[in-house]
This record gives sequence, structure tokens and C-alpha cells, in this order.
Amino acid sequence: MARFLKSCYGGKAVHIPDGFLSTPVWAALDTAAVPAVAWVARRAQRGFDDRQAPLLGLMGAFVFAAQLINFPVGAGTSGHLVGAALLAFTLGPAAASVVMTAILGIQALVFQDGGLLALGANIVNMALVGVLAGYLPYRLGGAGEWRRFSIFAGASLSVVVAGCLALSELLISGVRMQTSLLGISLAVFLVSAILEGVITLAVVRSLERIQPTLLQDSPPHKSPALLFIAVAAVLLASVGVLFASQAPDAIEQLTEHAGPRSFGWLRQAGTGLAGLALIYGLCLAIGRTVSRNRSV
Amino acid sequence: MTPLVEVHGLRFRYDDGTAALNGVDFHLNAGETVALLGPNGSGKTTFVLHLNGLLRGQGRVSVSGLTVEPKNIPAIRRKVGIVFQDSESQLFMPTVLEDVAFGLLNRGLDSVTARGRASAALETVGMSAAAARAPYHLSAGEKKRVAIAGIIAMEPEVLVLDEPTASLDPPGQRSLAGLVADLPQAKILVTHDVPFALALCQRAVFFQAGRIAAEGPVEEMVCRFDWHFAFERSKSPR
Amino acid sequence: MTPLVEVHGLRFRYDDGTAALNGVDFHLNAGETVALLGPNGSGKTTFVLHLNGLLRGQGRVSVSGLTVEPKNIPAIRRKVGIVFQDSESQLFMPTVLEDVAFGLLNRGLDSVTARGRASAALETVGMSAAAARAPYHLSAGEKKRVAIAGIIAMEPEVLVLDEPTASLDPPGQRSLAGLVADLPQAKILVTHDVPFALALCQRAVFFQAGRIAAEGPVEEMVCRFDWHFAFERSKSPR
Amino acid sequence: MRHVILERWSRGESCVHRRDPRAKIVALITFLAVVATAHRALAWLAPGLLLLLLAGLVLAKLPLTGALVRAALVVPFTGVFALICWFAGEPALGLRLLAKSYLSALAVIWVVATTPLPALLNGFEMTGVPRFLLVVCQFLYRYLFVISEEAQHMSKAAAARGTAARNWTAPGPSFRAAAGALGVLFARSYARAGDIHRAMLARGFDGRFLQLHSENFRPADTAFALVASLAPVAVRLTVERVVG
Ligand SMILES: Nc1ncnc2c1ncn2[C@@H]1O[C@H](COP(=O)(O)OP(=O)(O)OP(=O)(O)O)[C@@H](O)[C@H]1O
Ligand SMILES: Nc1ncnc2c1ncn2[C@@H]1O[C@H](COP(=O)(O)OP(=O)(O)OP(=O)(O)O)[C@@H](O)[C@H]1O
Ligand SMILES: [Mg+2]
Ligand SMILES: [Mg+2]
Repeated sequence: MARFLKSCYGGKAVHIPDGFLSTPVWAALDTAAVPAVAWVARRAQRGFDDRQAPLLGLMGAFVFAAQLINFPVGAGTSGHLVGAALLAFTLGPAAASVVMTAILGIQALVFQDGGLLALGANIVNMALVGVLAGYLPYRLGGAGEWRRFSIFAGASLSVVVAGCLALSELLISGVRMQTSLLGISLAVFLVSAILEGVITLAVVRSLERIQPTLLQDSPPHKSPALLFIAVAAVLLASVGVLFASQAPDAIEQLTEHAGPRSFGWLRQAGTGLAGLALIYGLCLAIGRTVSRNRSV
Repeated sequence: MTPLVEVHGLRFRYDDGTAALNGVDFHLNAGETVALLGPNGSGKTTFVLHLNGLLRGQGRVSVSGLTVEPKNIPAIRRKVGIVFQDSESQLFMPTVLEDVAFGLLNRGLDSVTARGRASAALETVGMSAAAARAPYHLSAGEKKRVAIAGIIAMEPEVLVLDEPTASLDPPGQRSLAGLVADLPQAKILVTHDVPFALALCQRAVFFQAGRIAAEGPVEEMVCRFDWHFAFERSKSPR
Repeated sequence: MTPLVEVHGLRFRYDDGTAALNGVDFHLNAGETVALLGPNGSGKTTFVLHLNGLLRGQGRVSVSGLTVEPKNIPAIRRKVGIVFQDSESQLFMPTVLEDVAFGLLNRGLDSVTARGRASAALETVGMSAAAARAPYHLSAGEKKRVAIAGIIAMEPEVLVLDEPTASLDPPGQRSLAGLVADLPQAKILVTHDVPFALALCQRAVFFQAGRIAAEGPVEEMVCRFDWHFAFERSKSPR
Repeated sequence: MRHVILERWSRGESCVHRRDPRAKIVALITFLAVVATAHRALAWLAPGLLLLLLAGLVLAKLPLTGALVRAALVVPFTGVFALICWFAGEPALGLRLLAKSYLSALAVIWVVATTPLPALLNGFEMTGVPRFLLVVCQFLYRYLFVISEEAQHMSKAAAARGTAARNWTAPGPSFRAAAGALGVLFARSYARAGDIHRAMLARGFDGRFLQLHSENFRPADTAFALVASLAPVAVRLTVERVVG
């Protein structure tokens, strides 16, 4: 079952198609994504010049192409790179978000992988929160002996967080799922996450041998305690949101009168958005504190 | 004697509808060196990619008696070594030596033997000095040589070189010609470089619009299709 | 008459520390065609990228009296048209016609004029039929032709072609030679193709390790550096 | 690659192909919103909307079965959830998900198969998508083929040298080869971006992409946008009036 689920989730990334999310959920996430993407695009453009446009485009093409290279992981199975964290380690979080957004857009239009109205949701999950969650440990891990762990943790975290958010949004929208299935999904996410971590680590190490200048500098100081706390906090928060959005009584209300006149969705969407904001804020806040500490 | 490579009625159409091959019949005997000539876009590269199953069209392709079909592909890939038009995509390991030894290790050789044979192949192409360098930083000609080393180390029965002289300087072209002439295998050279083809090949095959339009000694093909660079300045030089 | 292009004591070092140019002095007169010869990695491409300010090294570069410096760069880019060694990176627009028109639109031409001139340029290189195709579906030689069309459509004062004949078929090489000979502009041809250089250039400049090692008529340079393909088969052909 | 077919369709000739991309985007978004917010009488609404889309496909001279099969790309993902809903005792919900996501995908295909992607992306500028992001998308799409081909060559080259013989027990060497190949591919993509930028500068690029086809929004486009976006709304209102 887990294997089946995995193959149907497209391996790792959950691209939500149209028709799955309830109106308030997709509308809210689209509304949230628009200014966020605008901000991120401005930020990615700044600091560099118009060189950025071809560079980010090519990096997007690279991520697509990377999925054609299979990583054998034993017992006849293979995985491939998702890439959000790798992009964050090499281009920085803002540019990585832009690249992921472009990828999601092309996937929705050309590959029927993820919906168009649901694009906001997919962008929030993968391009914004996923990238940030992946970059956070890299920033905190420093250049010392924790570097390898932080690369691994970042890549894994980006996959888990994106998966949990997507699933929560589906649950909030009224898709029913038994707790046991939820557990299996979570297990699938974890396996995929570990795979992503291992692959990203291997690619970063080969990149270090070929051309180390392509990687973002990680700060020389290291704070393993902060690193662990941050990883654990983000992980707990996203799993928490996932289970909270499955709260049975709310589901009941939603499915009974799923019309726009019902107010069940308000509570649901409220819970979900609050959880989302919590994770996003958490990542952002930890990032801010660290950079402030460093600049002093 | 059955030919080493035999192709019958090969047709291939790219996804976008371009009919790149329209019925190609071809054969290559052991020890022979054949030039593939023909205009840009006539299907030479496309043809060559069929020889070890990287593309699959309609028609029959067989290599030393094995038909190109999924179950034979690993064996066929061992028999046919292709140096791509773009040699860079062939080099993926962190150092030159590791890259050349890669295929040998996969074939199950122990690391001492593999290292020995890889070094010997590098010696052959004159790149021993670069063994510890990263392929990524080499010049175009050096990359081409390493790509060739990676293929000849595997000792394939058929060696295919797609535009090997492009962007090599003349001394590089000469030493490549020497290298190719000394290898005992059957060889297919896809090239627009007529002197190079004349120097190395007994026979030429001329592609036109996805078909083999003619076949014969290189000199004959070159004359027949007026296939060489001969330019008369229309204006008097200063 | 002051030369059209003048370069004095040009030095350049890549980010990774490779010293690619170590003091180059060069000049090009109006209407002249010069060949840049030299081994792989001797700095020819690097040199050429300085002529319109795509790379900035130490030393002085000027084009028809304008020094290459930030404020002159737009004007200089209009005067110097470069066809790059790698045509894939030069064709970045979604269709062939749009790609050829790219430079014209940037110069402020309206879209009707731009379309007309782009079509005419495609006609010149024999690629009119491909106008609506996507550049990534073309063969290597077809890409090169389109890249050349993109530059000649701009009618620059100085035309720089970096390895223009690589992967062109012989008729393509001839027609390129005819095309280049008929263009009135000053031209710089970077090439490993000696017959091509002999047919078109009055003068050759020989690069070695980031310096100009010698300069003179093409024939003289070719003899002096043994710079041609002459290969004697060591084994007798079958 | 499977998206090439869409590209070939998009270069076809029909009255839908000729319309301004912006008109089609407006129609598409209305259609998607109609589907996404529908909750009553879906059993009647879904066939109605499907008929509407089929009419659109015929009008655009697109191969019907081809388009219908392509839209089924969403089914594996949706199917899992439909099954989950089935097991959770909500078969109706499962069917609803299936119908909604299939209709939405088909609508997207209708637009993408009648508009070349570059033009479509330009059209999206009107919906407030940052121009920078759209240019990034253009480059992504243009070099997708090139880099994918390089990736395929690399893995084929690796396969040709022995990784094809599956190492069930020791994936080590092939894993390292894949990681090495990705590292090289990354570095090459990076370097190529620099080359492309140089080529753009050399042809006078100043940060703005100019259009060869000046898109004039003609009265026909306005009419098309109106009709195409009102149609699904009308279908839904009718169905809900009659059935509900
Ligand atoms: N990936 C592709 N997709 C679609 N069409 C292609 C593709 N690659 C090549 N073609 C087309 O197929 C035909 C044959 O191309 P091929 O690359 O085999 O030519 P070639 O003989 O190797 O030419 P060249 O001498 O320029 O290398 C050409 O018309 C080309 O435009
Ligand atoms: N992007 C780069 N980074 C670092 N070194 C480089 C880069 N590009 C070229 N080089 C080095 O600079 C030197 C000159 O390279 P250049 O490309 O100018 O040679 P070239 O004369 O054009 O050679 P070819 O005939 O092979 O095209 C070489 O040693 C090369 O390795
Ligand atoms: Mg070819
Ligand atoms: Mg060069």
C-alpha cells in the first residue's frame, strides 16, 4: 500500500490538482501566494542584474532534467531529486523560490501536474515554505562538522513539510482519510524525505569537488543546539498541523453541508491557515534571529 | 561472413513529427572503417544513436548477430562504443582517471586491474598527465580525448565517433587520426571533415534526407557529391 | 587612417585564476578579413569576447575610435557582431524567426521591418523553411546557420565568427565562405579550418598561450606552425 | 517527451488558435472557477461542462481522443484519493473529485493546445504575474529540452558503460555516478546560463524582451472571451435551476 501510494503521489512532491481544494482554501492560498511571489521575485532580481533571468530559467530546466537521472537505492528501487533544497543551497532562498514557482507553473500548464487554481497552494507548499524549511538547517548548521547533517536535514525537511502541508490542505477541504492511512502517508513522506536528503547530500558533495564556488556560503560559526531545535520545531509543527486538520468533528460539519453557506469551512480554513502561518513564521523568525546575531 | 553491424529498412520519426530516417540499409564488416557523410540534418546522428538502442525506430538493427531489442541492450552497449557529438555529456566522474575506470569497475574488474587499464587508455590518447584533473576544467579537445579513452578502455567491437574533429586544432586532428588508424576495431566515423575521412576510411556512405543515397570509396563519393571545400575568391584580395 | 579595431596590452584572468590573455596587441583595418589561428585553449575565444565588452580585462580596446568602457558599450555592441562558438546558447528564443529578429527589435526596429529583415537573413543562410520551427529541434549545422543569420541581420561594422565552419557540411562551408566574401564589412574569423582561412583571409594572427606569437599572410603562418591536416596512413588500407 | 505533442497541436490552425492568449486565459479561469465552486447537481453539471469542452476541442480542430487521453494524466493521483474516499464510505465524494479534476485538466489542455506556450506566458502578464517570473519560465521551457537531452545522454553514457546491468545488491557505484552526473549537469547549466546571457548582451539586450508579434486585442477576441466565459456560467445556472 505504501509503495502504491508513493507511486501515485508521483514519488515525492504532492502536486494538488484542481477540484480538490474547497473554494476558501484555494482562494486564500492564491491570495497569499500572489504578494509573496511578487516579493520573492523582486528580491531575487535585486542584487544581481538581468543575468538572473537566464540563470534561474536554466536552473529550473536543470531540476526538470535531474528527474530523468535515477538514483538506484538498492532492492530494485530508485529515486530522483526534487531539488528545492539543492536550489536553496546554491542560489539562496529567494531565487530558489522563484525557480520552484516557475517549475510549478510549467508543470501545471504543460504536464497536467497540479492544477491552475491550486497553483497558489502548490507554490506555498513547495516554493515558499518548502524552500525556506530546506534552507533553514543549512543556515544554522555552519561550515563545521554539522554541515553534512544540516544539508541532509534541510533536504529532508523540505520534502516532509511540503507533503504535510499539501495533505493538511486536502483534509481541510474535506477529503476524508482514516488515521491509519494518514500514518501510512506520513511514512511515505519520511522515506521520500530520507531519500531526498541522501541524494541532495551526494550531489552537493560532487558539486563541492567540481566547483565549490557554486554553493552558498554557510556561516563559519555553528550552533548544533539551535539546529536541532529548529529542525524538531518545524517537523513537529507540520505534523501537528496535519493531524489537527483531520479533527473528526470539523470533518463531519464540512461534509454534511459543504455549501458556501456553511461556516464549518471557516474554522477549518482558519486552523489550516494559522498552522501554515505558524510554520512560515517559525522559519522566517529563526532565520532572522540568526542573521541578526551574526551581523552584530 | 555475416557483417558485424546490419541495418535493414530503418525508419525513425522524432516526437515532433520530423521524419529523420526513411529506410536505411547499412552494413559494417569486422575491421572496416566507414565514413558517414551527408548534409546537415540528413540523419547521421539519428542513425548512429540507433546502433546501441539509444533511439528505437522501425526496422531491423543487429550487432554481431544480436538484434537491438530490450533484452539484448546491455550486451549490445558493451559491443558498440559511441563517442557523442557532444563529448561533455560523456564525462561525469570527478576525476579523469575515475571517469575512464568507471565502465571497467561496473563490468566487475577489481580496482587494480581497472586502474591499470584506464591508465593505459589515457596513455593511448596522450592524456596521462591529466589523470587526476577534473574533466569539467579541460579544454574542448582534451575532453574529446578523455571521452575516447573512456570508450576504448571498454574494448568495444565497434567504435562510433560522431564529428570527432570538430573544434580540435590541426595537431589534435592529426594525433586523433593516428590514434584511430592504430585501433584494430571496426569504426564508423561521422564527419564533415573530408581530408580526415579520406585519410582513414576505405568506404563512405552518403546520407541524404534520411536515406543512404550512395555508397562507395570515399574519393568517389566526394567527387560525385562535390563534397569538399573548394572556394574561389570572387573578389580579388587586397 | 586609424584602424577600426585597436587592442593594446590586453591581459585577462578568469575567476579561477587561469591567465587566458597575457598582453595582446592587435589591429584590424576597415574592410579587412583576418584569421585568428592557434591551439586549443590559447585564448582566441577569450580575446574575441573583449571586442564588445562581454569580458573586461586590463589594457586598451577600442572600436572605430570608441574605447570599450561602460558608457560606450551599447554603441560598440551595435558595431561588433559576434557569432559564438556554441550556437546552442545563442539561440534562446522560442522560434527561429523570433531569434533572428531579437537583435533587430532590441535596436528599436518596428516588428514589420524586423520580420522582413530577419526573413531575408534566413533566406541568405538557406534556412527560410525553418522559420517557424523551435531551435532545439534543429541539427547541429542547422543551428549554426541560424546563429549566423541572427548576426548578419544586424549588419554590424565588424563581424566576428568563432569557429563558423564547425559542424557545417561542405556545401554549407562553401556558401558560408561565399557569403562572408561578399559582405563588405571587416571580419575576424576564429578557426581551425585552414582551407577556409586560406580562402578568405588576407592576414593571419597566431595565438599561443594568451599571446600573439606571430602574424603574417595565412600561408606563411600555416607553414611556420605546421598548421594543417596532413596524415599518412601508417597501415596500408585494405 | 510527452509534452511535445501539445506543442505540435498548439501550432495548428483554427479560429481558437487565432484568438488572443489573454482572451483564452480569461475563459479558462472562469471555467476553472465554475468547476471549483460547483457543489450541487454535479451529476448533471459535469456532463454539461464536458460537452462544452468537447465543442471547444472540435472548434479548435484538436484530436478528441488524444486530448481526452492526455487529460487522464491526472487520474492516477486523483484515483488514489477517490479510492480513499470510497473506503471511507464516501463514494460520491470520490467521484466528485475525479470529475472536477478531470474537467479542469481538460480545460487547461484546451488552452495550452491552442496557444504556443511562449505566447501563453506573455498573456499571463495581464493576470499580474511578475514579468521577471514569466521570463524565467520562458528560459526554463526553452532549455528544458536541451538540458534534459544532456541528462539523458549522461545516464545513457553511464548505462553504456555498465550501470544497465542492475546491481541489486550494491548500488554504490551507480549511485555515485548519478550524483557525479548531476553535479556536472548543474555546473554546466550554470555555465551555459552565463554564455546565454553574453549572447543576449551581444545582440543589444537591455533587460526587456520585445515581441515580434504585436498582440492587438481585436473585437473578435473580446467577443470570444465573452462567449467562452459566459458559456460555462450559463450551463451551471441552467443545470442548477432545472435540477436543483
Ligand atoms: N531532438 C530532435 N527533435 C526533433 N527533430 C530533430 C531532433 N534532432 C534532430 N532532429 C531533426 O532530424 C533530422 C536529422 O537530424 P540529425 O541530427 O540526425 O542530422 P545530422 O545528419 O546529424 O546533421 P549534422 O551534420 O548537422 O549533425 C533533422 O531534420 C533535424 O532537424
Ligand atoms: N569560463 C572559464 N573559466 C576558467 N577558465 C577558462 C574559462 N573559459 C576558458 N578558460 C581557459 O582559458 C584559456 C583560453 O580559453 P579560450 O576558450 O579562449 O581558448 P580558445 O583559443 O578559444 O580554444 P579553442 O580553440 O579550444 O576554442 C584556456 O586555458 C581555458 O581552459
Ligand atoms: Mg549530427
Ligand atoms: Mg574558442
